[in-house]
Amino acid sequence: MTDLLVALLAAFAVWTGWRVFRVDSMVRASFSLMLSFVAVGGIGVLLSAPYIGIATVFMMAVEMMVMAIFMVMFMMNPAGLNPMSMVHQHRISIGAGLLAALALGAAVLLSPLPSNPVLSEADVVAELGHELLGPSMLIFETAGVALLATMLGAVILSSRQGRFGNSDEGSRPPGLTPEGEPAGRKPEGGGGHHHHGGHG
Amino acid sequence: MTLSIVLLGAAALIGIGLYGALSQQSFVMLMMGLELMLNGALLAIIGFWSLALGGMPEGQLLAILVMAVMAIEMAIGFALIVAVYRKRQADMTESIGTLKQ
Amino acid sequence: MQTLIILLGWTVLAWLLVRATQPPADATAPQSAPFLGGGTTGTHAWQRYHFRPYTMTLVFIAFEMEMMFMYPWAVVFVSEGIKALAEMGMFLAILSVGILYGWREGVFRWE
Amino acid sequence: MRLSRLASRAPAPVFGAIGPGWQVAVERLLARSGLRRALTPRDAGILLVAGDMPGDAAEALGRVHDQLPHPRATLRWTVSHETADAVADRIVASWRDLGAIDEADLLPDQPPNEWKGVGPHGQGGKGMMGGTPYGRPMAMTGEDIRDGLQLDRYTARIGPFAPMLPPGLVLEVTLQGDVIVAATVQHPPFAQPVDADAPELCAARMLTILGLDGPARRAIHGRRPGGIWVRGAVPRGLGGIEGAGDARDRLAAFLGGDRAAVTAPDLSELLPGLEWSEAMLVMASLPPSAILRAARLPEAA
Amino acid sequence: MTALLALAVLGTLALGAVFAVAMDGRIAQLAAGFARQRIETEAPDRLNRDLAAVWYLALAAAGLSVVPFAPGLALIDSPVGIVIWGTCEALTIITVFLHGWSSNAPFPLIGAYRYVAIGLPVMLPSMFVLIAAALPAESLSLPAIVESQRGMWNVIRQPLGLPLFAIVVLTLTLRGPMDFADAADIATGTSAEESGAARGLWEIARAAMLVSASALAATLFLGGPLGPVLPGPVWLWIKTAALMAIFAWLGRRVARTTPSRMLTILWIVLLPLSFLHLAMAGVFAL
Repeated sequence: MTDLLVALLAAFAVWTGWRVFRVDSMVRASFSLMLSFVAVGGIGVLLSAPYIGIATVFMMAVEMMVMAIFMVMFMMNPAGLNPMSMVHQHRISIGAGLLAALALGAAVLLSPLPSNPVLSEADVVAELGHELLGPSMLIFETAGVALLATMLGAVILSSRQGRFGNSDEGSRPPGLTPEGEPAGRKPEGGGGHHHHGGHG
Repeated sequence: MTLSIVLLGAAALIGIGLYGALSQQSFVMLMMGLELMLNGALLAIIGFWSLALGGMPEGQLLAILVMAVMAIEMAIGFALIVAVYRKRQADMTESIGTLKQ
Repeated sequence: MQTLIILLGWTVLAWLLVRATQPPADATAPQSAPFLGGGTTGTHAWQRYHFRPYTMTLVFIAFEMEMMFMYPWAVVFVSEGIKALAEMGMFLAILSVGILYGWREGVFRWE
Repeated sequence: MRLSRLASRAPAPVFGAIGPGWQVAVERLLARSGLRRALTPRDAGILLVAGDMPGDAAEALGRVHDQLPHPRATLRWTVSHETADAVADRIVASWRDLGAIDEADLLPDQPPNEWKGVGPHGQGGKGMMGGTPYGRPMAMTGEDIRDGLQLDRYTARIGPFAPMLPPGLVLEVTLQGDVIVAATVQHPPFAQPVDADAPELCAARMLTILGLDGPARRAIHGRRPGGIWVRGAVPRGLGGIEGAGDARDRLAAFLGGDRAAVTAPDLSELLPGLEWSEAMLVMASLPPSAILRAARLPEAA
Repeated sequence: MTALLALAVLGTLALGAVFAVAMDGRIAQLAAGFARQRIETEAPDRLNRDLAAVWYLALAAAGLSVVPFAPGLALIDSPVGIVIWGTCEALTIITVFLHGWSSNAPFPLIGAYRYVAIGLPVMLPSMFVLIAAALPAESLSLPAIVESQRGMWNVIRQPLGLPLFAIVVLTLTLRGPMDFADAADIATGTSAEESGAARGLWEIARAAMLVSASALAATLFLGGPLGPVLPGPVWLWIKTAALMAIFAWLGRRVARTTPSRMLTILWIVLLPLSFLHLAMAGVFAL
């Protein structure tokens, strides 16, 4: 029974993962990826990792929401009103993906897998807590520093005001073809920059 | 048996993720591929932890760290996309090549 | 297993309810036009939507990772005692620096 | 059967299309119990057309009419000696047997643009941005006035019957996200009688934007509106106008029963740079007469 | 037993939703809506337009499933109950976003994005409140949190918790000062293009979510099913109904500020407050 459910969820995860690259709408793509994570979280719950499983869904729901925002913000044709295809080196990629999947799959099937299942009565959340505060304390605090660095980096990279003025000074969009017309933009002459400054 | 199913699923996810990361022209879609690969890794970790390692707590910590890596990858990745878009008004990998002009 | 089946059950039940109560949607062309108080628009509303607090969302997903550590921490908090308080205090203090920096850079408003 | 009996007791949802000189009458009418002011025609069953509509508003009126779901009915309120009581009764009566009335569309059933799907699934225009998929082109990128990310600009003409704008006003706004980057007045608001500037009505308009429907109703009835954190919710310094303070000051004046004398600047200078929510708050904080004068400015000049 | 609990969840949700709609005086209005046409917009995302209400209802039911109806008796008796609830919160944001996105119309779109901007940071106080409630219980399971309140309710030893959680509840149920998705200045935002039965169903889902969130608040802060004389479920219903009334009253009375200002308030005022709340709860628990 558990095997069947795990297999179904794994198949769902793979199918939704595949849909990510097949749908036209960016919103659907991000939430398709989220469904893939939800299925993985479900497998976690089945395999007596309730905390990791549910927390995966929680974290990924939030992250995919942000993903959807950025997808819609920066992708041409975000809602998939026209057919969507922005791929390069397509054949090589399919080959590489297939090769990786097959090689890993073969390794799984051919190698003897150890069997040492987690005890069903173990309080895995408390174990994780003790691990965090005890032996892995340094990892935990290092993660804090890494996240701080991420926050600082994200703010510095994405905000406009730099030390040397606005970072978008004199920028021009590239064309879809080299030296082509700017993509996704009405052809217009010049168009000076307006700087009304910040707000608030 | 269960572990094999889980690991096969993980292998398929990593394969699809690799395809996406290599084939997509757009940064954002490329990141979807990376996330999918990490998803496969996460699935494998959960499987190993639960069925092969007897539930050692480090396994759970590793899963959390994978998620932290995803969060960091996303935050920095998107910040980079914003920065690149400001410069080039495009989010395609090709546009990075011409950034030096 | 039970958890998953219950959650799936609710979803199916909700779907059935929606199927049962919702007549098929239809509209003529003037009826389906987006409501603009009688006004018109040339383009689709779906667009590269300029979500203003985008930097906030990046700070948010980094900061939110702390939740992953805090739930297990909460379970062992009483048994680990003051050490737990100190370690989490340090962790949150580190992350708060990022928030303060973000505040100073003005990421918590519409850009 | 029982469901329909229950349904007929619901307050009649009315979308008001307000003509020249009828703003006060309609605002007071829709604050009555038994009637409910719908903020979108999708939520309404009755379209109330108050006053003589100028010819150039006919098409917009048709558009709003067609956006009501079936069954629907239009009521006209043009005779000024017909009392509000009589009109309210007429509305409730129509709402009761709406099923028997239902009206057909006024505008022809034509898509905004000729479009035939191309591509293997019939879903697309040309290329990724081209053509008019599903009858409309896609928005294109342009300059931004705040953070310099050149994302899509969405241009729409809003009005003359937008519930958050004064009746008659047609604004062509260009939005990036929800920030207004450009605004031009296409049609000034309809002239309204002096009592449209009455402080309780002005206060009610602001309270509605602040999400306080109950207090807004009480304000129209001339009672103390109540509500928590009302003034504090209006950001300080928003919509500041020389001699008339900011939006928060004006709300305080309305709530205190003072008529604010405001000389509003040109709307196409006032609105750009504001977020949509801020802009609507500022608009609600201006008495209708001030907006009318401001909207006429560019023509006078 | 499981079937009985499932019925209890369903019944609570249904009756509570009726109560919530009645408090707003909207029962007749809701009934009227179901008889009317459901309008399709131009080229909508049909799948998500239909599914948004499904998710919303399912999330309300899932959230209520982790709430214990009697001491030690919850439909989903998971060791990580509050994490499941937190996940429901996160998915609610996506649901409301999809509701606004799927219409392909400007006002719903603005409402959807506004809601995301507010909904995401609201998760932070929410998580701190949930974690603080777990501290004295030494467990993430809600039955254990109820047990830990036998001596003293959390509303007393964690006084900041309920006010902070009220903000979360108002956000999740699109009410009052946190109702950024359906505001009047965008002609009821994400619902602006919804008519007839679709509009009514969304209203019902909002009401169901209010039941679910209030029941959780009652469990976290008012001891859930604990109480003298009366049986556990009755106590839970009384407390839930009382909290629903309070939340609905707040939603009608408190003014809504602009979204950008609310965003700043959430990060600059409410986040430090929830830090303080957690620290106080931690010191108290030791």
